[in-house]
Amino acid sequence: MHRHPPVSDAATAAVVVEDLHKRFGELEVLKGVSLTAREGDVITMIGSSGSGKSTLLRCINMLEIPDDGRVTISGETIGLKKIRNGRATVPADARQVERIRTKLGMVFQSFNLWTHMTILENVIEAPVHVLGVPKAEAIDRGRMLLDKVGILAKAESYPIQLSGGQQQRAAIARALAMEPKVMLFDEPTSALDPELVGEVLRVIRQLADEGNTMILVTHEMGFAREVASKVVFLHQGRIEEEGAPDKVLTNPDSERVRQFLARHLSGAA
Amino acid sequence: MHRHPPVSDAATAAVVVEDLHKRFGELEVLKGVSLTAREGDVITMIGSSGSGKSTLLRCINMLEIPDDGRVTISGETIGLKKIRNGRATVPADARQVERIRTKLGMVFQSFNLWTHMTILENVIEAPVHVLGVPKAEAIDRGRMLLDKVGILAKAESYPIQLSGGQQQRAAIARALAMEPKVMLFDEPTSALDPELVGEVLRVIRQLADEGNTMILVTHEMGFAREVASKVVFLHQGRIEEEGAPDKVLTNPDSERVRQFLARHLSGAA
Amino acid sequence: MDWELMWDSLPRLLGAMPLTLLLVFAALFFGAGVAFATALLRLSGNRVAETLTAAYVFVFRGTPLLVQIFLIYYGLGQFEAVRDSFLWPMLREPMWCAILALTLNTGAYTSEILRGAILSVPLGQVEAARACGMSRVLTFRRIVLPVAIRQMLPAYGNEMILMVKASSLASTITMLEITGLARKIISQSFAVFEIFILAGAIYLLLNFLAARFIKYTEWRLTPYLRARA
Amino acid sequence: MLELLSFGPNGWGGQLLSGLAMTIAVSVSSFTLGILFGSAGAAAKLSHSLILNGIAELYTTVVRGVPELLVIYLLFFGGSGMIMAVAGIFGYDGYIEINAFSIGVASVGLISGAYSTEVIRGAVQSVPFGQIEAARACGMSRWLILRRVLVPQTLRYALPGLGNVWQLTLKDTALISVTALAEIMRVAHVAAGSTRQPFLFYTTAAVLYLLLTTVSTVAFEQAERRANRGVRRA
Amino acid sequence: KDWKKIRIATEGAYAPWNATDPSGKLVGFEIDLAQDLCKRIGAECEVVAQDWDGIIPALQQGKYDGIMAAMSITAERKKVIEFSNPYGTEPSMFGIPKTSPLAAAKFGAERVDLTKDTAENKAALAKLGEVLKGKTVGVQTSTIQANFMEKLLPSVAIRTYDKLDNAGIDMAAGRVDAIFGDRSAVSAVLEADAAKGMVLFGPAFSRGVLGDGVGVGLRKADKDLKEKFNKAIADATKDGTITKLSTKHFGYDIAIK
Ligand SMILES: Nc1ncnc2c1ncn2[C@@H]1O[C@H](COP(=O)(O)OP(=O)(O)OP(=O)(O)O)[C@@H](O)[C@H]1O
Ligand SMILES: Nc1ncnc2c1ncn2[C@@H]1O[C@H](COP(=O)(O)OP(=O)(O)OP(=O)(O)O)[C@@H](O)[C@H]1O
Ligand SMILES: [Mg+2]
Ligand SMILES: [Mg+2]
Repeated sequence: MHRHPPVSDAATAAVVVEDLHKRFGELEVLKGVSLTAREGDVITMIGSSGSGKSTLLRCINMLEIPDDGRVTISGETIGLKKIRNGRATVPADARQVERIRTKLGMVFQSFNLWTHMTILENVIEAPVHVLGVPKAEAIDRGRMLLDKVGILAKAESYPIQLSGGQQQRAAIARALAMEPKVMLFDEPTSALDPELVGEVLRVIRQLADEGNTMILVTHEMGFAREVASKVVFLHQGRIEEEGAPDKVLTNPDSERVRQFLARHLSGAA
Repeated sequence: MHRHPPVSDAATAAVVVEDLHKRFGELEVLKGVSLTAREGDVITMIGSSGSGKSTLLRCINMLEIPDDGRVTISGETIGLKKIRNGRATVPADARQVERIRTKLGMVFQSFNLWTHMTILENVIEAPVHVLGVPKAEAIDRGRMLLDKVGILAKAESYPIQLSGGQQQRAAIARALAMEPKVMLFDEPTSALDPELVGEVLRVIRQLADEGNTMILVTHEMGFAREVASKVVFLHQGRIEEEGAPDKVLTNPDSERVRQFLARHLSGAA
Repeated sequence: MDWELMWDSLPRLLGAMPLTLLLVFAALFFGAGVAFATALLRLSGNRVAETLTAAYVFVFRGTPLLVQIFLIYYGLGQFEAVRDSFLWPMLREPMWCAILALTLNTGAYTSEILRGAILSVPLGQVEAARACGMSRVLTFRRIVLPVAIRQMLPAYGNEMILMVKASSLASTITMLEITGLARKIISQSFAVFEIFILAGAIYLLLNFLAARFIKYTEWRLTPYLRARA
Repeated sequence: MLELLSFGPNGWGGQLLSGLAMTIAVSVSSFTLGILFGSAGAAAKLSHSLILNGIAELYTTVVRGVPELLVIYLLFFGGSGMIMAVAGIFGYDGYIEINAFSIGVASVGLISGAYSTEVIRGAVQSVPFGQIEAARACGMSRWLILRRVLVPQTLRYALPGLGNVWQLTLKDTALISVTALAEIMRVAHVAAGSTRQPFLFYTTAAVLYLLLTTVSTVAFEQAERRANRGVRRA
Repeated sequence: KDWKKIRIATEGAYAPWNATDPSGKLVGFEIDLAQDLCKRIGAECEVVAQDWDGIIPALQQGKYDGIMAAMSITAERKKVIEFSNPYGTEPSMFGIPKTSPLAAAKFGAERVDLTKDTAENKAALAKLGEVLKGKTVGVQTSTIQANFMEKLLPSVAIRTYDKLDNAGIDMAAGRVDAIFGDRSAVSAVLEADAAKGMVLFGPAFSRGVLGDGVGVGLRKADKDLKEKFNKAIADATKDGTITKLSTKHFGYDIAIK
C-alpha cells in the first residue's frame, strides 16, 4: 500500500522553513534547518532523542520563537522582531501568529486535551471561539469528525474516561476541526501500547490518503516507510539526510543514519 | 546470540506459583495460574493489556495478596490466612513476608526510585537498613553495581537528574544490591525511547548471561526470543500457552496467541 | 450551665447574624475582586506592579488582622486629609472600615491562592490553546481560569471559614455582630461560658454550611474528575 | 514620643522585647505541639478505624469551625476547672494553678494541630504510592518505611502548608493575651492603656509581627530547599 | 481558709486606678491601696494582672481571691459575685470637643446624685436628653456609663468601645459627638495627644444606676474575707489613707465620705 501523493504542477508550498536557529541558553538546539512541505506532502521526521525534532515542530507554529530564520505558511511569512538589543526574538504581530496558528493543527505527544471539557466540547472550542463558527454547525461538524476517527460514542465523555488511543484520536479530531492547512504530529504514538499504536496509525494513514499535508515526528519506521512522501533525519540540530523513504530508510548516504537504523532495529525487535 | 541456560541437575525451583487466584472486587484478574521458575531460568511473560501480567508479578512478592493459591520461594511457602469470614486474605506473618521480599528484587515499570535520596543512597538504603550490611561495605558494593550498569558517574545525582534509561538502570542496581535470588521486571522498557530500550535490554541480557533467575514482563518480542528460557502467554487471567520461545513466538498452538503476535507485528512496524 | 439564659439569649444572638453575614459576604465579594486584580498584576511581568502587589500581600499576610482593623479604623481617622476627603462619609462608618479591612486581608490571601492555582495549570493545556490560534485573553478566559478556579476551591473554602471567624474582630471597632453582641450579653450576665458556647455553635453552623457549599460547588464544577468510574 | 519605645527607664523597649520573646516561645511550642496533634490526627484520619476517623473529623471540624478565642476561653477556664474536678475526686479541693503559658500553648497547639492535620494528611496522600511499594519490595518493615521513606517524602509535600499553619499560629498567639500572658499584643495593649498612646504601640506590634513573618518566611524557604533536594533540577 | 495570703487581680491598663509601668510592674492607686488593706488584714498580698474579659470567671474558679480593678458595684454584678463596701467613688462625666455646639449648653446643677429625686436633678437630666438628641455618645463596653445611657437616655445613640481611649480617638475623628466615662478616664483622654482641645461637659453624675462606687470583688462564699475587707476599708477611710493615696494618683479625693 505504498503511496506517494500525485504532486500537481500548481502545488504551492504549504510550509517553508528557512535557516532556522534556536538556542536554549547556551545550548543551540537548531543550527540552521531548512525544510519545505508542499501541499499534500507527508513529511516524517526521525532522529535520536534530543536531536531537536520537537523543537523544530514547535518553531513552525511559534510555540517556540526561533532566534533566527524564517517560517512561511501558505506564502505568508511570520514576522519576527528582535528585542533587548537583539538578545531575544518575539513575534512582530501577535495577531498574525494567532491567525496563522489557525491554519496549523497540532497534535501533541501527550494529547493535552482540556480536562475540564467533554470530548465534543474540546473539539468545538476553537472553531466556536476562534473562528466564530455558529455553535450548532460546529457541533455537527465535530460529531462528524469524532465519527471519522471512530470515537463518536465518547462525545460526551471527559478526557480522563478515555483510553490513551482514544485520547490521541480525540486530539486529532480537535486539530482537524480547525480545518488546518497543515497537521503537525509530535510522536503521536510513543506513549501508547502496541495495540493502541495500530489504531492511531490507521487514522493518520487515512488522513494521508485524503491528501492532507502533514509533518510528523515518529519512531515507527515501518509506518514512516509506508505513508511518508519524504523522510527527514535530524541530527544534533541539523538535517543530516532527507529524501524518499525507501532511500533514507534502506540505503542512507550518511553513516550516522545507518548507525541509528541499525541500533533501532536490534534494540526494538 | 541465542542462549538457553544450562539447567543443572540439582536445580531447585526458585519460584513456584500454584493455582493463584486474585480478584479486585467483582473482577477476577487471575483465575488459577501456576508457574515454576527453576534457578537460572529467565521467564518472559507476554499478553495483551489487562491480561494480569503485572498482577501476577506483584502477587509473587506479595505487593498484592492473592485470594487463593500458594507462592513458594526457594522452598519456603508464604503463609496466608483468611480474615473477615474468609472475605479477605492477609499474610499470616508479616515478618516472613518482609524476609522473603529481601530474596526478590523488583524493578518497577515506573522505576520508583526514592526521589529524596541520591542514586547511591537509593542503592545502599535497603542493604544497610534491612540486611544490616555495614555502610562502608554497602557503599563499595553499591558503586560496583552502578559501575556494572554503567552509571557510576551519576552516583551522587538525584533521580530527577537522570534520563529515563539511567533511572531504569539505577532501579536495577537497587534491586541487585539486595543480592536477590530472583529478579522481577515489570515492563522495564515500555516508557523508554528506542535508543534507551537498547541500553536497558543490554543490562538485562548481561544479568541473564550471568545465570540470574528472572521473571520479566515485556512487549519486546525480539528480546524475549533472544534471552528467555521460557515464554508464558497470559490471557484473561489464565496461562494460554507456555514453552520455549521459538515455539511460542513462531508457531503457537493457541489461536489467540497467533492473533496477538500478528497484530503486534503489523501495528509496531 | 445556665440553660435558661442560653435559651433566652439565642434569639438575640441570631439577630446579629445578618450583620455577620453582611460583613462576610461583602468582604468575600470585594476581596475576590482585589485578589483577582492582585494575582494578575503579580503575574503581569511588569516590575513595578509586581513589587507593589507583592508588598501589599506581604504586609497583609504578615500582620494580625486585629492590628489591621485597628489601624484602618482609628488610624486613618487621625489624618486631616482623610477626614476632608470624599471617602470620609464611608470611612466614618465602622461597618465600611470593617469591610475594608476584611477585604484587604482576604484579598491578600486569596490572591496567593489564585496565583498558585493559575501557575499550576499544566503548560500543555495552554500550549494546546495557543496552537489553536487562541489569543492570550481568550486562552486565559476559556482554559486557564476555569481550570484554576476549580483547582483553588478547596483552599478557598478554608479562606471562607477563616473569614467567617475573622468577622468577629469587627466587634473591636464597635460593631455589634455575633461576637460583639455576645460580649455585650456577657458583660450584663457574666455568663462567659454559656454565651461563648452559644456564639461558637452559631459560627460552627455557619462554617459547616460554608464547607458544604464549597464541597457542593466543587462537585458541580468537576464532572470530569467524578467521571472516572 | 519615640522615647516611649526606648530601653530606658521610661521606655517600653524592654517590655516589648520580652513580649517578642514570649510570642516566639509560645508560637514555637504551640506549633510543635500542633505538629504532634496533626500527625496523630492525620494518622487517625488515614486509619481504617471508623471510630478514629470520626474522632479526628470531629476534632478538625469543631476546632477549625469555632472562633479561636472560644477555644482559648474554654481551655483557660474549663481546663483548670476540669483538673480541679478530677483532683476533687481524690479529695483535694484547693485551687490548682495551671500557668498561663501552658494553657496558651495547649490551646493554640490544639488549634494549630487541627490545621496541621489536614496539611499532613494531604501530604501523606500525595507521596506517590510507588515510593512505598519500592520500599516494601525491598523487604522493609512498616516502621522502617515510615522512618526512611514516608516521613522525608511527606515533609517535602507538607512544608508549604505547614508554613501557612505557622503564620496562623504566630498570629493566634495574639489572642492568648486574654490570659494576661505578656506576649506582644498584651504588652502593646497594656502600654497603650498606661500611656494612652494606642497608635504608637499597635503600630510597633504590627512591625514586630512583620519582622517575625520575614524571618520565618526565609527560614521556611531554606527548609523547603533542603527538603526538595532531588526535586528541582540542580 | 486563714487568709494569711491573699491574691488580688487587677487589669493593669486603666490609669490612674491601675496601670503598668515600663518595667512591667503594676502601679497605681489600687495597687497601693491593696497593699495597705492587706497589711490591715494581716495578710501577705499578691497583686496579679488579668485581662478584663476574664476577670470574673477566673475569680469564681479560684485563680485569685479578690478583684480591685476599678469595678463599680452594681446590682447585676452582685448577682454573680460579692462586693466589699466601696473604697472609692468617681463621678461620671461627659467630654466633648471644645468647638462643639454642645459647649454652649447650661445645666442648673454641678453635681447630680441619681438617688435624690430633686427638681434640680430632674431638670438637668431632661436638659441633657434634649441637647444630646440625635447625637452619638461613646462609652466603654459593659460599664456603668453604658448602663446609664441605656436606662436614662434611651433615645440617644451610643457606641461601645473596648477602651474609653478609643472612644476619644473617634471623637477627635468626628465619629462620635461626646464621650462618657469615669471622671479620671475622661480627663486622661482629654490630656492625651489624640484628643487635644477637648473639655469636660455637663454635671458630674453619681450613684443610682451608676452604682455605689468601686469595691473589692469577692466570691460569694467568702463572707469572712468580705468582713475583713470592710473593716480595713473603713479604717483606711477614717485615718485618711485613702484620701492620701487618691490625691497622689488622681490629684483629687475619691474617698467615700
Ligand atoms: N525549554 C527548554 N529549555 C532548555 N532546553 C530545552 C528546552 N526544550 C528542549 N530543550 C533541549 O533541546 C534539545 C532538543 O529537544 P527536543 O525536545 O527538540 O528533542 P527531540 O528531538 O524532540 O527529542 P525526543 O525524541 O526525546 O522527544 C534537548 O537537548 C533538550 O534538552
Ligand atoms: N488495584 C486494582 N483495583 C482494581 N482493578 C485492578 C487493580 N489493579 C489492576 N486491576 C485490573 O486488573 C486487570 C489486570 O491488570 P494488570 O495490571 O495485571 O494488567 P497487565 O497485564 O499488567 O496490563 P498492562 O500490559 O496494560 O500493564 C486490569 O483489568 C486492571 O484494570
Ligand atoms: Mg520530542
Ligand atoms: Mg502491567
